[in-house]
Amino acid sequence: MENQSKPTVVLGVIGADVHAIGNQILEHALKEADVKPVNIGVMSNQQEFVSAAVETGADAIWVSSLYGHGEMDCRGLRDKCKEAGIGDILLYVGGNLVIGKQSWDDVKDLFLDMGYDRAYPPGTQPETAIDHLKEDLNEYNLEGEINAASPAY
Amino acid sequence: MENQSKPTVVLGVIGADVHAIGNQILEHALKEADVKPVNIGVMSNQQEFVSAAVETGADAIWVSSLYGHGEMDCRGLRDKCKEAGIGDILLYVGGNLVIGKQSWDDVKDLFLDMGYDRAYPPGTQPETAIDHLKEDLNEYNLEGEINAASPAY
Amino acid sequence: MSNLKNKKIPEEEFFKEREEVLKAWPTGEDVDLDEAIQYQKDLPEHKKMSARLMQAEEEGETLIQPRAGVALPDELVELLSYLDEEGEADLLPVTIDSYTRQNQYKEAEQGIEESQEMGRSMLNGFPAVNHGLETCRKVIESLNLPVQVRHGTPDARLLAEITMAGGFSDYEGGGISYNIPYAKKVSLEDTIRDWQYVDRLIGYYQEQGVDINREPFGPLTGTLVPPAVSHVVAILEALLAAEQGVKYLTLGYGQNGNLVQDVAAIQTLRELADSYLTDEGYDDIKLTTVFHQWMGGFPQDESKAYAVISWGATAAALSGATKVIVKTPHEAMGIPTKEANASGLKATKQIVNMLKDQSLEQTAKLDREKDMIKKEVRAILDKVKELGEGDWAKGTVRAFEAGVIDIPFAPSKFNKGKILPARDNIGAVRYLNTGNLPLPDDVKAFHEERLAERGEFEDREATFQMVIDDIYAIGKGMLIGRPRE
Amino acid sequence: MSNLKNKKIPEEEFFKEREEVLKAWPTGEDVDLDEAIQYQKDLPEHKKMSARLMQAEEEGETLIQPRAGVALPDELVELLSYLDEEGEADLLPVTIDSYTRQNQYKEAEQGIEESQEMGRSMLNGFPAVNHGLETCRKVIESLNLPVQVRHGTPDARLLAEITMAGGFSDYEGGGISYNIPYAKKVSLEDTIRDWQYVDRLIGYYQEQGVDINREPFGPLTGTLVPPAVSHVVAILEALLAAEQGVKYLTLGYGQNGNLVQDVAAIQTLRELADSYLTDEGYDDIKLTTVFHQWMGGFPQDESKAYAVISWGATAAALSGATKVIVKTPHEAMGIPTKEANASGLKATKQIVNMLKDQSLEQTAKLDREKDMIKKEVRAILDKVKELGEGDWAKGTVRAFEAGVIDIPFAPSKFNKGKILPARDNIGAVRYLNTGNLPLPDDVKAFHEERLAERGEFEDREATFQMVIDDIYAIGKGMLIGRPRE
Repeated sequence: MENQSKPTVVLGVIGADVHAIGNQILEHALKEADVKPVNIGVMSNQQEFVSAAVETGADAIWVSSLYGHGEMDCRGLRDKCKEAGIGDILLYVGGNLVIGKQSWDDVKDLFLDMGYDRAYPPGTQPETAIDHLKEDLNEYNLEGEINAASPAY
Repeated sequence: MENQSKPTVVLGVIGADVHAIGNQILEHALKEADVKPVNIGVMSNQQEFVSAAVETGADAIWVSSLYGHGEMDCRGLRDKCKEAGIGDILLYVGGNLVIGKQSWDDVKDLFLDMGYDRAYPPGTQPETAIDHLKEDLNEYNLEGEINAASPAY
Repeated sequence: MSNLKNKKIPEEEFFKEREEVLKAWPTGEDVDLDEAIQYQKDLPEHKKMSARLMQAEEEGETLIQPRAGVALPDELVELLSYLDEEGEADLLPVTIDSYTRQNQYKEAEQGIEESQEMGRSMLNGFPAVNHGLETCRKVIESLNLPVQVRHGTPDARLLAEITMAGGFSDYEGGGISYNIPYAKKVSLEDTIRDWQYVDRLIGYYQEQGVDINREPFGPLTGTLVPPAVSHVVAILEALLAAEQGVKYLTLGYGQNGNLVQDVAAIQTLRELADSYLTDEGYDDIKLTTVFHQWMGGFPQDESKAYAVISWGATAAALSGATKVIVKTPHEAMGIPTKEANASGLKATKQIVNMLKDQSLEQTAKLDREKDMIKKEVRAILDKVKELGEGDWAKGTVRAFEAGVIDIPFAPSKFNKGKILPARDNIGAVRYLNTGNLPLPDDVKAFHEERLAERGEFEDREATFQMVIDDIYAIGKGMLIGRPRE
Repeated sequence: MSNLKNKKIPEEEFFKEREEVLKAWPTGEDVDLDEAIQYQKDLPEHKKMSARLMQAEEEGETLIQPRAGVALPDELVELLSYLDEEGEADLLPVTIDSYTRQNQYKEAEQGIEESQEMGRSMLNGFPAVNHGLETCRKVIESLNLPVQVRHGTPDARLLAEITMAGGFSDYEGGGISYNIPYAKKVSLEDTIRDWQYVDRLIGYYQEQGVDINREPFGPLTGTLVPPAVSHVVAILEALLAAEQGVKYLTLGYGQNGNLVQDVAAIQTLRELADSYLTDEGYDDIKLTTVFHQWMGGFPQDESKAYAVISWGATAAALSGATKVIVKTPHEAMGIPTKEANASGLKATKQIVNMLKDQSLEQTAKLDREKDMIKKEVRAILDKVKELGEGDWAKGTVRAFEAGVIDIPFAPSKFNKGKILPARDNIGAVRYLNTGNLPLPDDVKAFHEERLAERGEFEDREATFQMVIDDIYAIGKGMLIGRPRE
């Protein structure tokens, strides 16, 4: 079955955030890159991300946050994954993650410390994250595990 | 003779500087303020300022420099005034006095150290300098001399 | 369909509902309507939005207004005073945080606490409901300009009660414009009904002699929205508000980037709204317009962001909009510092001042653009009325169900999501897919021709990739998303 | 009147004069014309200004170019590379320092020394004559774009010899435009004659197959210059250059701020120049245009400066100019940092990109504006030819003597200085005093009416105070200098 071999990504916009356009483009870009998107859309809570990942046996969860509340909304997702038995799943996060102009290095560290594998600043092209996904999945397949906070870029 | 009582100001643009518009407006503003302008125009050298001041018995010399060479062009004018026997004359300078973005306080100190009584940043209204002139001349008349570097603003 | 209809809510029913509304959060109990009306009447003239807008309209000014809001009141006052004094803002906003917009007052409370602890705002706006009306009044009293509530709240009844009693003189939003782009699964019937309440409340203030301004949210999803689509929503919300007794209305439009289309949009918005309101018997409405600087993706580079801001200010001024909502050079980076916010305002002020006495001449191309917009709006609204059997509220719900109204890129499941916009060869927004919009054949043909022109120039078919290219284009320094080389 | 006439300098006479020119400063001796021609021929295509301009003209682009120059070559290369890479400049300048402009090579030498000692540029530009041609070539070879010499030199013969041999492919200036606004008491006969030499030199390169571009300096005194006044000078310098064999010409205009007038100015500049050149038998000239962003006083505030820059970029793009000369957000503070220079460029790039496919429609008001400019230019140039008894060079000198050509606010004593410009009620520049300009009565009446309209609106007479208010207006955030309140 051809579909079996495709990586699967659960994507959505977390919290009370309604930014819909980037989400739709990301879904399109994943399809184009032969990745299966499971799009849970805007205004999704952590439980919805985790449930969708469990149901679809996803390889990764991609969390978007565009409205500045990312710091509050994203905390604890890794723990929820562990509780659901998918503690090793790849977690990526991207967008306007915090309020005000902060150094991106600080913001990235903040999210890596929360247990995300990768964090992306605003303006990142979908292709960048897709490339990382394929890289990380290969690494995963080869090594059986992945260094969760490897700063690969 | 009514004109005798009017203060007289020699004004001009120093060096190889051809900025003519501010010079013309300054002349107009002086007239309006009942000050007699002796306008030696653009591209005037230090000797031309001093000679005009001696010839007209001027109370002040107003040097403009808009093109960035002010630092090189303005040095030594106080000495030239002393040599010509008008060492006490008021010397004001204003414009884009130096090249590049430097702190105005530094630039001001530089020109006060050169012996100018007052220095003005770009964008100063003619009225500001005219008010200072009247203030300085009163002080001069009352005290017989003036504190050359008094930072009155 | 429930018993939703476009009919003024009877006073008794309104007051009965009001009791429930005020119970939703403890601060609701502090609102005393009679006292609030007196408070509004006692506001000095220069803090009244309607008065300031009318004056601008008369003098042909384009006023400038930022977006801004933080979690705590002292910081809010500091921020807004700065935007007034340093930024030269003409009108002030208070942007409400996203938890309050979802009526998540507990999360908002947590955001307030964390903001206090962290010493910086952890919320993307001001949680006015949690703070309550006394704190709102302190804010209003500390400022010297009219202040508007800007948010994105599907059920904004309690927020309206508290902020109107708190001295705000303008309220943004509407049952369509604060639902479809701002919610995922809230029914349109519910939000239209809840916004009838908001309009009824403001209509009640109006009956007592308090001129509060209402502003439907013009830009909707903010990216490549065809003017007719947002005009339809603006006019419907104007009709719904007028029925509830609102008299002061500011209708909005979000910049698309082609100057002729943007000017045509503001002119037709005014002309069409005026015509529909008059035809429906609301003949004492004071209409003004608001132009939103480009709401889509911005360049990361601040200098380029200034250019996008300036181009927005230019289109606003040349269109003759009553006010312009201003972006900041930090737009691409998220919520701006106060300095960046003031910078956007100052650049905008310089442009609107320099262009105050200039306008775009009525030309054949401007006329054609206006003509298209008007035909589209009339075709859609005719169908809405037909679907509603004469009732605009019912018609709106049915029109969304049928895709007769359809907003591109909207998150709501009550939106059909079949239409797809793309730029033509001069950057005007056209329909790549008209979905179920009931557009006349000649209008459809016009849009097709415009897109064919671009396709030929670029030697490619118009596909979703073209739409994506257009969405990213301004952020990458272009207006039209030409194929990558 | 000397024996000045608009006639190609005979080759023998030119080479005789050349010997003298090269002796004016030791670096002149290094110039070998044949070797220089070969050097120019060997330049890669992407460093040739004429080729890049022709390409832009064909593709309807508006190219962007900064002003920039510092005393020392390494710093110059660093600065210009930065403006290329970070600022996204399409074309590069080397701005020459003011001592070199006055042929004060000793002072320039001192400036070089002081710059080396102080570790910062003490000169407002690059003293190319002192550095000599080898250093110029190193600069050109270190850069990746075509580079133009921009200066303000009444006698620019030696500078032209050195920089053309040094690999620059464009030379700004002219016998009128680099005298009247740039000198106090240099005779017009001398500068026209000296620039005939420059044009003859470039014409000589042209004869040998090297396409060097020439650009008369359009904005003149840069503040409130009526379009017809600068057009007359541009066209005369084009005619004088063409006679000496120049084939590539970029004619310029400095923004005044009213969009319709600015667009009319660029369009008429092209149309008129084309017509005069053809009529005089120069039918193989490649014409391009340059639009200068506002050259007058700028706001101190950087955000507002960005707005002025963006408005200039907008007018440049909508006018269809081939290139735009860019200001910086530090304009009011003097010579900018390289970062500020790049910022102005990036803002401009964003605007010209977003507006690339948009244009202003030909309207009645645009036509009227164009019609007035053409009538004025033709009336003045008719009189110039008459005064010169058919000779444009003689006519120019006599026209300045008679005030038939008259540039407002110019420092030269050879300029009459009788005309006075002021803005009308939409910000277009009109004549408050037409001095001795031989304008037709209907044109005069038009300008009078426009100013009367403003006077009535402001309830004051048009006086010099109005002119001063206009001069300061943009710096104070407005276009029109309305009476202070």
